[in-house]
Amino acid sequence: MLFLPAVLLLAAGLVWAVTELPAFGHYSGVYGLTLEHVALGQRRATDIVSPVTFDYRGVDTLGEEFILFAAAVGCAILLRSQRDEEVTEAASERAAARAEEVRRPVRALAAVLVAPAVVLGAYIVAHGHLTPGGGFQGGVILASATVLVYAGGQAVAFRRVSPEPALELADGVGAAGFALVAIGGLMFGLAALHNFLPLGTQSQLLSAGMLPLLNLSVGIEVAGAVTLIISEFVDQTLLRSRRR
Amino acid sequence: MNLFPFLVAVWLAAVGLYGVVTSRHFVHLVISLSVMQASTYVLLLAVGYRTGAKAPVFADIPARSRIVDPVVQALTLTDVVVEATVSALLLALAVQAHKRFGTVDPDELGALRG
Amino acid sequence: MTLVPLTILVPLVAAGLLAASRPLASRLLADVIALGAAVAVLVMCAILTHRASHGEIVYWWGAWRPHGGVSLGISFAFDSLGAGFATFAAALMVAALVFSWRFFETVDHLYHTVLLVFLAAMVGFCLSGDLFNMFVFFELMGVSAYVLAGFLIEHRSPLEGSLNFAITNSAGGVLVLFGIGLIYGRTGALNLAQIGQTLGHVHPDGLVVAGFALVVCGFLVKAAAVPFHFWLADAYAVAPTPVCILFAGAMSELGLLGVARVYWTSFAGVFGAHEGELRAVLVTVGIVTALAGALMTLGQHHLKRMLAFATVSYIGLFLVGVGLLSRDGLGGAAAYVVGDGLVKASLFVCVGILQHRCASVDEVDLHGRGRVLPIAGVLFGVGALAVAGLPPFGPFLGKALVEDAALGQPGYGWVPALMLIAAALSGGAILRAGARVFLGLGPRGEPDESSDEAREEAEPESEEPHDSTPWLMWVPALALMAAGLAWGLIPDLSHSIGAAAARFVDHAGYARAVLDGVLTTPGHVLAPHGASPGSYLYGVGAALGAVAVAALALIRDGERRLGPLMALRAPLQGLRRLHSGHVGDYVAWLTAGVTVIGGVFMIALI
Amino acid sequence: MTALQALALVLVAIGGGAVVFTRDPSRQAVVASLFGVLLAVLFFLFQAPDVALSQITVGTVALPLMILLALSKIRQGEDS
Repeated sequence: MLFLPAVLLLAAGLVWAVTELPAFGHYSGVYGLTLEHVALGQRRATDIVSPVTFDYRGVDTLGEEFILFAAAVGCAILLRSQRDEEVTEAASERAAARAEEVRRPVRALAAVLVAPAVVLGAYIVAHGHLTPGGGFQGGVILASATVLVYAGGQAVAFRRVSPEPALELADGVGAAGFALVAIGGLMFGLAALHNFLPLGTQSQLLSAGMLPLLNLSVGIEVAGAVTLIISEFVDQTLLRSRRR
Repeated sequence: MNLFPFLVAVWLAAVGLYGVVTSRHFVHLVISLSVMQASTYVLLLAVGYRTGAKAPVFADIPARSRIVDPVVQALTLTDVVVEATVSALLLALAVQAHKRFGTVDPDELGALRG
Repeated sequence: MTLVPLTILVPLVAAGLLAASRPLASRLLADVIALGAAVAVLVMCAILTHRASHGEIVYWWGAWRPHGGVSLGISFAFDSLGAGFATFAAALMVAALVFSWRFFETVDHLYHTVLLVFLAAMVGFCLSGDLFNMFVFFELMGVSAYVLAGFLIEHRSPLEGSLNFAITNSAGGVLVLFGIGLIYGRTGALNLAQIGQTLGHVHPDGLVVAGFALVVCGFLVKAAAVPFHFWLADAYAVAPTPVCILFAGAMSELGLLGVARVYWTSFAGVFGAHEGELRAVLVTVGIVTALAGALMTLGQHHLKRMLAFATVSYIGLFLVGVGLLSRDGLGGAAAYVVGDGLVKASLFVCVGILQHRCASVDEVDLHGRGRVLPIAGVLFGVGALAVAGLPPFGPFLGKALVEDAALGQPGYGWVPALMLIAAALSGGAILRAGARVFLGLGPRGEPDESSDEAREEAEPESEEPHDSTPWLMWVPALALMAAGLAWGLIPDLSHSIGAAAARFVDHAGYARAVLDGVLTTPGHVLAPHGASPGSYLYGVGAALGAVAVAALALIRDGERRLGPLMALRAPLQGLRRLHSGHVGDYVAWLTAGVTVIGGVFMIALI
Repeated sequence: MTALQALALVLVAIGGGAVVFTRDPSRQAVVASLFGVLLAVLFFLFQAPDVALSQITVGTVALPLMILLALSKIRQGEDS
């Protein structure tokens, strides 16, 4: 009863505020307009969003990667199995039974899709500075490749292709990799996150300086983190509390 | 009509907030929160849009083309990640809540305060 | 200069490598790496704080200096206040890590990993000079804090506390981001100095006011000002005690730093003509927070929950200092945050030691059982009097400077009296708990009907009571208390903090330093030299008041166990009912708070 | 604003409401996934392919998957 008038008033205030924004389609902010003119020449990356994300505003992305990192570690902490739980044989059997339920064509389809998903993910990571997509999007697609194994009904096999220490390793090394590239600039006597690699030729796979390197470390981190999060959830479906 | 995208953003924020406050199921609450967060995507991208401008990718357009603001896109990318990670954490907590106490209703879980 | 980025990169790299270290899994390795990184951050921040006293250090990531007055990249701007706060956060982190060493018996490297990420987020938030980047570190701080709050997941309360914390603060994050979207739409800038310059000194309109109100309210959610404070007690009461040191000492206060930073760098120009109205709103919110928090402190028997509400109360007092929108108010708040934070951290450590020894944190349950820990008892008593404002210790100095600033502001002479009441109530509650636990004073048994709930919350973190307390747990307790007491005795501290605050509020100087790279040499600052004589009276008064409150609360008075404090009972019951533990209610209050504060801003500023 | 953009905005607005007012969580997961697709389409029309790609991978694949896994765990608990 308190809330409805409050949210209506809040919405009214926001509507008042947005009426004073520049009309839709008439963006004229100096930030974007300056970048429109200088970014391509300065970074030689054809996808302008990529240098903005990783270079001009690289610290944002550094923070973002560690948000994902902390969340993955957090899910591992919050969902870790407790003393009174274990993967019981019954649960494993149920998972196996479930695998039988998933029809053969579906399993075959999932298995067939794994390889293309890996290739697509790797492609998107590698072309982050050239075309839309990048380390993050590619990383999620790579993670979905391992998830396809689960979709094929192989919950137990899923655990086998994604062992927790390896995922933590990818998550940690990828995230630390981004920070280390940032430190790399300092090693060369430049500012942190300053580009220290040759810019190369525009539109080449190895161009735009350190952007491919940053995309790669983000790709590794995201693939590890997302798989870690999902595998923790999968684990939960296998766990049974001994108390029940 | 020039206001419409911004009004959609306000609507998403308000309706998401309504969902969060009235929710009786933690999973529902998390999804409502993600609707609330979606309002900021719409707001940011609408703010940076220029009529007739191209996407900020020079792979297939001439180097002197007018492009939409790349900054808001970078901000929205970060925002999407933030939303996904917070949702993952909240879902993990909801799973634990159900496992420990057999409830996903904020009312029942909150009942121990006085 | 290379030190600047390393303050956040070192803990982040250490965190990444720690997470990858499971094959080497060793508790010792994790403790050593985490402690090493935290000490490194502490040293670097201390060096930078010292250097910043000669003028802001502006650092552009990737060397993207502004291009014709347009900032392309992200700047970190070190002023002594921001850098000093980062140093303080790092110092608390070191203390928390030392305390964790023996406090937890079973904890793996992931705990240290999250702590390091949390440290980097706090430091980054202190230093960032970019509005969106502040939001990123705000969220990073949030995500790692949710995990830390829910760390003891096996128990019921951490789960609930962490959920309420995460949901409320995420809603706060959406507010901040919506505000950023509005401000970006108007100014086309994200750099704080550039936003300030673009907004200029024109008359504010609905968009500017709404954007400011949303960002401020979002930060106030983190700071836990009333009515955004509900999540705080739930989360702090359940977080592991070492983490509480960081939460209560630094995290909430960072929300206030965010408010001050955004106001002075971006909005001081455009709201310059309406400073009076803004001041009235912020000081009122601060006083209400201080009094509500103090009343709630009095009603708690769960020691950590009690200290959590005390934190809310002190946040209100800091907000009064920040909200005065003056150099002296801000400087006073800064001095207050550090002094109070150190003493409060020591109190949390004492509770942790009690918990380690007696496996309980409930005041009633522990009645007299604290006698085995006389040192903790002394610390607790001294700490309670110090946070109430007993001269000449650290918290007194800060509180006195805030009071002097309020008295110097025409029309705010009533503020110190209310601050005295708030400090006496919360200090008295802590003193009462100390007397009951360590001296066995007061009635044994149930002081009021709420204790069942308190007991239910008081689930042990380390299940077994221990026979002795490792010396490694005493070190942070004693060191933090000594530092907190000595903070008020540092010669001419008030003057150097005043000078730092003068630079912080120098709107134009900040913009020149960031956008043009021109450092204005600080002129002679007429900052206060120590607390005024009158404030000693207030300090002694508050300490005596605390003793009186504690004594009254302990007197058994027939059926009316709260004794003469019965008068407070009705408002207390009403307040307690509002703290329902239901997250939907919390978010509803948040909505109402934003609407009211935003609405008042709209009416007052346009 | 083009007609397509207007249409996408209307659909997103309706979709957001539908997500919130679908009270049954497993049906809501499906609706939320559709809402994610609508948002991605809107982002394409706002000339933001990078964001659209992110939104597709996160909003329509990763997040709904997590929701379904969480729900299946919760339902499993309710069965026994």
